Amino acid sequence: MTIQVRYFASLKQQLGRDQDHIDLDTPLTAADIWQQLHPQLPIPSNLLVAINLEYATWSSLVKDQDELAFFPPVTGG
Amino acid sequence: MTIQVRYFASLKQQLGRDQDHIDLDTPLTAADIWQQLHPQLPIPSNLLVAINLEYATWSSLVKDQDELAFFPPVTGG
Amino acid sequence: MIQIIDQALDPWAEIQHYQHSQPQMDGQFGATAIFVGTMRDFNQGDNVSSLFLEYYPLMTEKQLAMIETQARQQWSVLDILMIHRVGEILPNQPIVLVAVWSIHRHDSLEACRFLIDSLKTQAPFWKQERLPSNQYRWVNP
Amino acid sequence: MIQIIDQALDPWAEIQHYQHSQPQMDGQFGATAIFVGTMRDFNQGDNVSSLFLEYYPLMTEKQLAMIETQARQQWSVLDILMIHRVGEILPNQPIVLVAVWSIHRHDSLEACRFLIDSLKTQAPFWKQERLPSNQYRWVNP
Repeated sequence: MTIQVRYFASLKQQLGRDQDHIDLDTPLTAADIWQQLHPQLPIPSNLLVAINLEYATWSSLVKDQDELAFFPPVTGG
Repeated sequence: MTIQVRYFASLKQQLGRDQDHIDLDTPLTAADIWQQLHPQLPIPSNLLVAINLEYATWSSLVKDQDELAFFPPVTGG
Repeated sequence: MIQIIDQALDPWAEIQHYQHSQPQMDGQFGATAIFVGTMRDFNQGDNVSSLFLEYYPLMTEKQLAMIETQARQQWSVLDILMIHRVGEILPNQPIVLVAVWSIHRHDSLEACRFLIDSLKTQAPFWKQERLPSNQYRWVNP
Repeated sequence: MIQIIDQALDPWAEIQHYQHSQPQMDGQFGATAIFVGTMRDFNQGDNVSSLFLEYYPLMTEKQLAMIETQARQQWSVLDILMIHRVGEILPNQPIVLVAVWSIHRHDSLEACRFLIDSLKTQAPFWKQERLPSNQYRWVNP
């Protein structure tokens, strides 16, 4: 299964790209996927997780075709 | 001493005039002045008192040259 | 600024006009909180044809100035604009505008709420409604 | 109605335009509560030359729609208009407009405050400031 992983704002700038794709055999948590994609990079504090355009947690399971996103705290308004 | 007494809104309509003048020998309270002007009319419940454009109470003393006003609860905005 | 007017009130034009007249605020304010009260065509179970707004000249201005002072003492406010209409008012016409400018949103939101709440309970205005039957009645608070 | 726009936002024209487009509201609403957020030329101790506002297309709209639904569940609201700007923004330009129409003032005032507070904490927007030195920095919440 293929997961699209999106990055925004300062995280996008830090990673130098706005998305990754990852192939998985079984559903994994958001935290697992972060570790697979960025084995050298501890999860930045305060980083937020969204699955399919809704807020999720680091232990939320990501399924096939899901859109996963990581981004820093929001500062709109 | 002469006191101007003003009436507003439904009270003005009820009394049929927007002001009275009253000559007093000594300072009186707002309640005393109401009773002198309207001996037959008990003070309407909720009626408000102002002296010189500021809210006052029925026991506030009214002095020479003061402007006294009686009016119902306000309904602006 | 406090104004009592006896003509139609266009709150959006007034805000824009006032902001343009205060260029020293440009770039300073991050928040504007606004309340507009508008005449409804229905009140207390009846259709209403028009409203007559009476006030107590000088006392109304004095009370509004006191309310403005109280707001400025409680919150960090850059500017305040309050305009209240008096006289004959038709349904869908604005009656009152309260606008507050501040650096951060908390101050303008809180002050705006305080100002309209205080205006409603302290400023000597009285509404008389005209019903479609041409009967008149004073509005109860 | 919820809009995300990448051009200049004129909140007063937008409110007027929106009210005119909703004639069924005429005479129905007695209260309009509005919040406008505007770019300041000074933040966290530094002058700021401009702002770039990034967002997460589709998620931002979805979050704003959820916030609007929550407001409608909690207060008796006739209509809600939220417009947020994205892209390059200059000092003194409006960034966000929240407007709420209701019969009585309590509902619009409370809902307006809820909407802007929720937008600020939940809607995925990010501000990057450009300083006069041409340095860029992300705004901290």
